[in-house]
Amino acid sequence: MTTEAHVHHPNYVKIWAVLVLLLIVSVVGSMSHIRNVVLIAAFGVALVKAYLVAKNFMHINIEKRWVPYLLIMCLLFIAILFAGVAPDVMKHSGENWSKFPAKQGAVTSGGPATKNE
Amino acid sequence: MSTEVQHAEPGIFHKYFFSTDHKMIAMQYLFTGMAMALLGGFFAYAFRMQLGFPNQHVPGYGIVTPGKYNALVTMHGSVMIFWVAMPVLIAAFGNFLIPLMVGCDDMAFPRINRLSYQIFLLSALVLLSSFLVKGGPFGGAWTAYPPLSAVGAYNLTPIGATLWLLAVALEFVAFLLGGINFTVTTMNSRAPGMKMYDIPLVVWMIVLASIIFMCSAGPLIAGAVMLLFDQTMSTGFFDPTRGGDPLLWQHLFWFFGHPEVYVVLLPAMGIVAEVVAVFARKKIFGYKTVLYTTWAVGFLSFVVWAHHQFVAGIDPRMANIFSITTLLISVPITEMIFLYIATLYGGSIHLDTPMLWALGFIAEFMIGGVTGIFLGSSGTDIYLHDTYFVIAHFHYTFVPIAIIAVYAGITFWYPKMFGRMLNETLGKIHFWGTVIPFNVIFIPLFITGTAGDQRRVYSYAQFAEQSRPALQHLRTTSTIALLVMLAFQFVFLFNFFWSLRNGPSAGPNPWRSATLEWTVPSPPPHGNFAELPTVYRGPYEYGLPGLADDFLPQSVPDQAVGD
Amino acid sequence: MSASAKPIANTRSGTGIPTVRLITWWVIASEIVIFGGLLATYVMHRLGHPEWTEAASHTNTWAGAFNTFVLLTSSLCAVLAHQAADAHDGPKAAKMLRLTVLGGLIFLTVKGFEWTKDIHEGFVLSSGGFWSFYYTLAGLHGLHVLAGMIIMLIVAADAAKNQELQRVECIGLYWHFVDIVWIFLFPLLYIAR
Amino acid sequence: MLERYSTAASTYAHWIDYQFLLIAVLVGFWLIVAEAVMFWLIFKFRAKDGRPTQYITGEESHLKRWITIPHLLVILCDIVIIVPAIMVWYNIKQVLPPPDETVRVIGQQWAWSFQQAGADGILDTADDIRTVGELHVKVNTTYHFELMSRDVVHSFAVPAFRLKQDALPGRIITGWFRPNRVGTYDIQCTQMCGIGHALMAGRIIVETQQDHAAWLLQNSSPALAGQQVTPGTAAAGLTMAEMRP
Repeated sequence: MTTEAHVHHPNYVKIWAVLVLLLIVSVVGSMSHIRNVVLIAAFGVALVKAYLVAKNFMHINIEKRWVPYLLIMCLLFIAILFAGVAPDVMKHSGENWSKFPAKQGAVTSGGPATKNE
Repeated sequence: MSTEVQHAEPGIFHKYFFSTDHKMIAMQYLFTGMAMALLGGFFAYAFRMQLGFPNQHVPGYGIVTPGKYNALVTMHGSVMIFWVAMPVLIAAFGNFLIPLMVGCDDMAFPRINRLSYQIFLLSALVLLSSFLVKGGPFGGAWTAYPPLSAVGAYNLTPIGATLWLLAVALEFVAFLLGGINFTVTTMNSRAPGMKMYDIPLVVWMIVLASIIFMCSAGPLIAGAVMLLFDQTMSTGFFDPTRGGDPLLWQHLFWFFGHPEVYVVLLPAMGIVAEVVAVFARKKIFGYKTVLYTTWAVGFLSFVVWAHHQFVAGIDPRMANIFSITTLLISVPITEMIFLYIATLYGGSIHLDTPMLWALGFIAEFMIGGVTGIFLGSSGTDIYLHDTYFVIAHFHYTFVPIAIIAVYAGITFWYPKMFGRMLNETLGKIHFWGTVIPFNVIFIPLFITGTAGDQRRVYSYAQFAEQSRPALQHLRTTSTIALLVMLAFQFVFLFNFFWSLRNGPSAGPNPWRSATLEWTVPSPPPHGNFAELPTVYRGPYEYGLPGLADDFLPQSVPDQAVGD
Repeated sequence: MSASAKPIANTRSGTGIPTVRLITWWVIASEIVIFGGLLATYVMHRLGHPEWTEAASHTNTWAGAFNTFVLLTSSLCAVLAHQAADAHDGPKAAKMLRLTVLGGLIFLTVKGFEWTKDIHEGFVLSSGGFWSFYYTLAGLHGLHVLAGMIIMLIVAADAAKNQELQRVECIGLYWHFVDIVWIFLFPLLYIAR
Repeated sequence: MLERYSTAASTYAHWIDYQFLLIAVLVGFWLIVAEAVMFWLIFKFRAKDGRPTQYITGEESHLKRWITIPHLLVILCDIVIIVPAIMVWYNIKQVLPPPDETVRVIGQQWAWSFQQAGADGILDTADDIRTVGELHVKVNTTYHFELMSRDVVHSFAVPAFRLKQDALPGRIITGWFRPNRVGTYDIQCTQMCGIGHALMAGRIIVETQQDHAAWLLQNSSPALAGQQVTPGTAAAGLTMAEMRP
């Protein structure tokens, strides 16, 4: 009864093999201590893996259009949350405020606390 | 258990306690909500008495000590929002109306629906149990800012705080389950022929409210877990000395807390739309525009949260952004209200009780809306933040939402729910007896707020400027008005229960309304529709020219109309 | 929910998506914001506290990598179960689902050993920001794995009798989502240093 | 408008008061108009026998403009409100005028304590004056305050100054005020801070230059002038750690 887009199943084992390969890449990459390599190996690969799983295992590519949009909207809200919260929680000082004891130095009598722009 | 989903009448116990019938679950939510409302009203009575007549023995409660006062205001806020507004507006009306209005026999997942109520009931019991534990219920305000809420040594109610948190978390789970069910039912289970723009506004708005809740509650659920660990496992998520940050909770809370305002507002708006259309005998002015504004409000409600935190220590540069978004959200809301008013134009308005309530909602909510501008614009919020101006402002929104609109809904659908009419005279007495005192309660509080009365303070004795007699008179006035308002609620309760037996029988469609729920007998039988309807047109076809009757039900085929 | 006695509401499909799959998508959406909220807070703390890197270096990358492998494999089983269900081969679907559950079991066992080791080394929930997030994130994820396993066993029991085969796909969707969450937890908790 | 209810004793009090007045006038006007139109419609179109309902979808442009035009005007008013609102905010919370004096304000359950420079005019020296619940300031002097909390979230509010700022544990938040009227004014805590929240009152005493000088002399000992001591902020940090159960 559904719009059975599921008539064709790709070769899942092949996709699985690719995923495992990517996993190895990320682990090996993390061995190197060059920061950027580690980050790409870690998160770039994670994104690719997530994409592969979503596309091939969850068939999100042949699902109704609005479904991926819904999921992306949820991620967007999280991004908004991050953007709104990070300036306070992530930073240790901002306009006319600073955290201590993390930044004891910022406590000088007189004058606004150090700005970090 | 599965037997009652088949349309056979189940046994009494199953019928009233373990039913999966959406109408019964709606009733369970409605009566639980009403019971909690009485409780919340009693709390308000107790602490308003303390403010109106300081340090005197409150009849039926006793002396209100500082600790008790904090617990009372905290519980009043939590109960009224989480255990009254949401269960009644979303769960009760949603459960009762959605299957009937979209023309199917039940919710898509009746057992998930039942589970949702059972979890909700549990959450209510957990909250109430906090009154029995050592130290008493939580007293750290419904916003529960850490470290106060996180450290027992600070709030002196370690057990109460944890129970409060658990109760809120459970309540969220209940409404996630319920909301997902509403959404799925409306998306998938509509009657054949009911297109997107044939769905009644109240259904639209309850579903959108559920979706907003779903998207905003997540981070706070995560936050609740963190706070729970801070309370019980001595972690430091919100403890600055261990790398945490108290502001984090405030952000997570208000990222949910502000959309929450619209979660309860939208169903109220929907109810009012239905009532206004029926009693003005008018099509809603610009149905689609109302819908678009609703979507706009829904989205914008996610980008305004920090206007609750202007002076809470957030980076002042952020305040500007949130101040602008806050005034942005006033744009679609204004449009929506204007459209509702415009709906009256060219109608023939019957001022029955439901219509009085609906019009009362619009009139009062506008006051709540405009006073929000004072608080949304960062400059003035510096002074007004956490004063009684805020209290008056959001009561001018929440009372219209959770009291006035709910009464509009109950008086409007009572015949459908119970098959009998309410008493019109008592209804009108109750209306005026509620709305007039309501204004007398909160207009003085606007003034005390502008005079600098701060919130959540059991006595102003310590504050020379606040303990001026003039201000005390205002507080006393508002307390007395509250007593009057509470007294008139018993008129409603009497009317409600008396009419259950003695009201005149209603018949299927007493208000001559066009939506689907009025095509079935009142109260609707198990399974709702004898044969499931097909929909041919939008929900608000009133006053069509060249017809014998002045309304055209959604399920009447065009050839039967003969055009 | 057992196979018997569904309301008509449950059998309709206004969106063209069967009701069970529709609700699965909504559940996943609401889960995204829960995990997303927690992850977002973790990430901003991690960026704000470079000193946490030291704590993070105590986590065992190999255990994490092995668990990732296990989950990926179990996801494969889940999707093969879906394939079998589409071919109306209930017993095979049930077998695949039970293999998936086995994967989940291995995952949790490994976690168990990991955590016992951490705790023996004195790293508990309250020993610092990183560890609080480490246990909270992995714990929440673990709970989802557990829930998925239980539901999956119920679905498998039905599927073995060729009943409710459409649910096989849905529990699979959920499982893949949990897998994806772990795909991000692995680098966040184990690799990033 | 606000002066009628609460005295204005700082330089920026009247900025906020003007902003309040502006908003009050604009939204007041729209509120009255909207309510009037609504009640007029209710009266004009009350049910009458023999008068049929008009069938209006709301798509008709000649009717729709009665919504659109006022709505655009409302948006205009929004802009008229938001611009000065942000300016007021910017001048009070974002840019701080150079200080003449600096005081340290520390909130704790349930009292405000203050630390200000002694005769030597330097903070964190042995002759600092520490007071509890009472802050003495000079009139027409720009003060910076460094706000912090020892335990939970408090909020340092002086209605007469139109000053409000939450005090968070683990944060130092700097702000400013410039009293311009001699007198004694309330200090409130406007953030729920536990059982003693209502008792967390204080007073700001705005004195003339001479009075303040006299007060300064009798409260700080010149002998100790200039000797560095650990900053009061460290104390705040410490107590927080200690007070955890």
